[in-house]
Amino acid sequence: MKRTLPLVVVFMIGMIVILSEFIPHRPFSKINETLENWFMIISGFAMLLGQISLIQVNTSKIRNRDENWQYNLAGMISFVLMLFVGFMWGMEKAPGLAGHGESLQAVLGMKPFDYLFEYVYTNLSATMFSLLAFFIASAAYRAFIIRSFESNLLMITAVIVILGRSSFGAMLTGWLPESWNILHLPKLTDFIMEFPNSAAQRAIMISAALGIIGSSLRIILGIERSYLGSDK
Amino acid sequence: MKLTPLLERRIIYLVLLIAVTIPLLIPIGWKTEVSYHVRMAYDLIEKTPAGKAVIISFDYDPSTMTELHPMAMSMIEHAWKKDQIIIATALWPQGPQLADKAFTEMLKKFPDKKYGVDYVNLGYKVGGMVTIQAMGRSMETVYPEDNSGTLYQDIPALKKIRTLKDISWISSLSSGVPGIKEWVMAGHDMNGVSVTGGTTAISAPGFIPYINSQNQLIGLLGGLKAAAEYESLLGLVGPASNKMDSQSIAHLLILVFIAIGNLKAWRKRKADREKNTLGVKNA
Amino acid sequence: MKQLILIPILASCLLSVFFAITPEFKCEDVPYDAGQALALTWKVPSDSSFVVIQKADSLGVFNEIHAAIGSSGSYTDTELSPQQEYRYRLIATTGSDSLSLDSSGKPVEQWFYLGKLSFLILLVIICAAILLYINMARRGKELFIRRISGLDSMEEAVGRATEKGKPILFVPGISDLDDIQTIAALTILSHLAAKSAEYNTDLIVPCRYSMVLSAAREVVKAAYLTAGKPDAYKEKNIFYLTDDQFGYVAGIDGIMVREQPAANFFLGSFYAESLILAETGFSTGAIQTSGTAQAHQLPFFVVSCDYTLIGEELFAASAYLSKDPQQLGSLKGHDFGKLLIILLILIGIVMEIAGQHWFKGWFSGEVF
Amino acid sequence: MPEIMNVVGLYLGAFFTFCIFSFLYRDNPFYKFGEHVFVGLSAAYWLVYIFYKTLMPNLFTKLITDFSGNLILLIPAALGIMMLMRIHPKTTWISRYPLALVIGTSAGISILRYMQSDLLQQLTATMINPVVSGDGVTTIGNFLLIIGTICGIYFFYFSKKQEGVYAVPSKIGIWFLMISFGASFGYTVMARISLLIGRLEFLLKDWLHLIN
Repeated sequence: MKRTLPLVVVFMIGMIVILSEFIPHRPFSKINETLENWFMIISGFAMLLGQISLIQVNTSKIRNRDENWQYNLAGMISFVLMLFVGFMWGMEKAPGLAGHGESLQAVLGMKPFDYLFEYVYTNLSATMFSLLAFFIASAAYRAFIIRSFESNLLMITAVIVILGRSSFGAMLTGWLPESWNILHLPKLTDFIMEFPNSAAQRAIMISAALGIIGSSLRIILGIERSYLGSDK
Repeated sequence: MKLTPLLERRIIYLVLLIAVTIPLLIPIGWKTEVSYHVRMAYDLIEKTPAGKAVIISFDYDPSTMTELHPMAMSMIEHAWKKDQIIIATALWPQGPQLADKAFTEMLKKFPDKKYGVDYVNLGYKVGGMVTIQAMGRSMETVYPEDNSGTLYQDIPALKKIRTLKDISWISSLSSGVPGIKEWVMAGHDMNGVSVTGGTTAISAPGFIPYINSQNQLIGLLGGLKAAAEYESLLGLVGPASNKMDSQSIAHLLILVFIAIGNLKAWRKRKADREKNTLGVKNA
Repeated sequence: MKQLILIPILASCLLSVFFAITPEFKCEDVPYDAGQALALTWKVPSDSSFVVIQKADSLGVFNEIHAAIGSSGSYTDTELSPQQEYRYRLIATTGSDSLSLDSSGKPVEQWFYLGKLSFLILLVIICAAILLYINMARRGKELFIRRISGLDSMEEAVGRATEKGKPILFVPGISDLDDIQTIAALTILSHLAAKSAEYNTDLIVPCRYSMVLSAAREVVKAAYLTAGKPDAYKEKNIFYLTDDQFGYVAGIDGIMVREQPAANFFLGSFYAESLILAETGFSTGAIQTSGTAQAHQLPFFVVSCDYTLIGEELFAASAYLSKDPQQLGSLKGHDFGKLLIILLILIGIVMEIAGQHWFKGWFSGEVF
Repeated sequence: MPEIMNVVGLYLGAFFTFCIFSFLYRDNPFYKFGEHVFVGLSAAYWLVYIFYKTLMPNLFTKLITDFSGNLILLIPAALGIMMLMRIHPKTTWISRYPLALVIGTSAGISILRYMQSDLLQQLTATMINPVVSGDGVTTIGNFLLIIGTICGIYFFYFSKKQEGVYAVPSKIGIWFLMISFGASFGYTVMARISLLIGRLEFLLKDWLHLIN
């Protein structure tokens, strides 16, 4: 019972959402928008669950003096600090519990929350993202090896596109006569991107869409229900 | 000497880091082949007489600054060199700040340029195409005052500018909608002003059809590479050139890595084969 | 003399051209929609007319919304409120002449989007096929599904983790529960959890969103219960890290280098972080299985992981793993859909070559 | 004062940049520190952000300013609170209702969205007349596009063993997939390198003022 009723809810909601797509009349035309708004609110509340999990995991490590517990402590301090300044003085134009904190703003040049965001958070995030530059190089070194016909295709197109997108591509093939235009590396890159690449992307998109439609249908019909856990 | 995979990876990371850093510190000034579309844009600005008013529209936000900001700087430099009067507008809300930033940096090179005489920042206006159409009837009704609140009629640079038709060229630096397309349709098609522009490498192919016999769009700068080409036409090594040098070196380096990887794999295969044939003989 | 006769004829021709077209400005509701659009059409006498369309705002002041050149044209005003009266004015200027016409209309909400008929029919056919196959499977019909190589490795990966006494890491993507890829990943997680319960291997599941965390805990707990080892379930191994994309990745990277899992699973929706995860995982020497329907991230998984589930294989995985007839039936339904799409593409191409554009137009909702 | 704090901020930024970069060498105390600060800070950031940018405008402000006009918002608020019932094992079952609502909505919307944008739009985009007179290159490209799409879809056909004749289209499909993977990889290199350039620019320009 504890599982059947929620499954009925899933079915009803799913069907309403699908039907409302084809009915332009109110209230149906507004249903999807409303439900998406609700989703945001529910997940907003649910965020607390994650935070509780985070606090539990970290405090237990700190309490048990697990290996590396000092770092967990540093993490917890930054968590509490960010939360405190955020709710105390707000962010951007939104005031917090203690207003806008003008005196702090005079010192920092901005709200403390925004200060931490601007100088610590964005730098951490951008640096983590930029590790990709290194990883793309090491992945290319290791994986683009002549082996089978398929892996050769992968490697050759990658090399053509890498060349075609740099200054050298144009130089290398600049001497080709006009009639051989298509072999001009930048042109060839555009051709590959526009035709064979789009074809494969389309195939992936179409078949994945069928997979998604099927999975969604199974969920609505209650065939796929593992996310609800067991009855016991 | 045998390198462990871990050591190999570290070498790759280090070499890449050095290779990308050096051109930023010591500009190489690699000559890039200037593409036709960049030269078209350059010629448009080059051939406009001194004293004419032009518009640079800042239709982008900080997320695409790496690519578009160097273009803005080059175009300001070029127009100022030619003593043209720059009017900055923006169809994107964060555009005016970026315009200010670009002007402040360029003023270091051109200390005698004066606000209100040689350049003016009119700020952001919502509405895209409709706004541009309205500028075709009267600039002053759209922009009663500039970004800092000075009245239109009090700005000396705008004395002779009544409508968009008094502008010599428009350059839209755009990373999306509204942007180049709107300027082409309302600025060129309805008011007959020459329009050029710059965009990100990813969006560039979508605008190329406008470069046609009707001259809807006169040239186009697509991405960092085009920005570097423009700098080389101006005869300077600017931010885009340095970054493009880094880019090109990194691309080349990755190709070298691929080649070394293949060489290594080939030698290993050869060694394996020899071992195998040896094994057969012994048996 | 001849010329004298010609003059009146010519004049009458000109006049007829001029008067045959009475200026017209119509405002009509766009049919079969949510009542948010009005279609404006006009005809004016001269080809060189400059036409400006204005719309009255709440104070009755007319503002320009569209401009065009030519003797006729159309414009659709959208984002309107249903059942409300809107007034428009057309001003056409030809040389020094000008002409002004007014028109008004009310957008109406209908009960069916006719433009989505093709969408509905195709959806019904595909869903019906899936249901039909599920029904066939329930009645015990044998259904064949070919091997999916990425999945056969799962047992091997779990086995190796057990041998080494190291945990398994499962990353359910970086999307929330509103992405079906995440739910597909959780279904696979359920099978993996059953295996890890069987082999007594630890399973680590870091989550980016709280709701994914909740669902993942349910899934793993249920799997341990079914395997008869409820005590082996460790809730603290399924935890939340942060909602932040790169913060989440930084945390997972830390787990990979410190816990040294013997097998990594990256299944679900991934974006730019795919390569950061896969390369770090590779450097720790783990067996890696990945799967996503994000076409742009597949290359990075393909080059850095041992096995990759490409696109639809991710959704087929749960059916393949469970061998549940209902799931297999649904997979057959997808396959029917694929054949149908291939057929429609071929017919569409033939129709286009034959110049019959209505077929394509019907599917794109432009012709009905 | 703000100027000094600006400099302090830049030093903080540079320190954390190095913390993360140090991971490329190996896991080390600096990375561990950076990572934990990142996780803690960002978790709090998103909580505060969602509160001010989603919950306040979409729920609390509306309820406070016009309670009777927004009664319907009490439903998601109640569902949100039901979601929190997971905290206690005895009341966990209550949270299945909001979960069911969320998943039902996702499933319904996914069917529609993917049907529309990935299936129908890609389907009609492939219905083309491949022959473009006077443009051989585009014609060849169009043929490749059609063959690649069809063979690619067939690659995902699970109901048949891919042997003999049936293996041919799926083999061609794999070739297209491989070409596409190589192309996407190569195309991304530029964007990834520019991320690193952006970081180096921060270090060399904003922090050290070595370049201008």
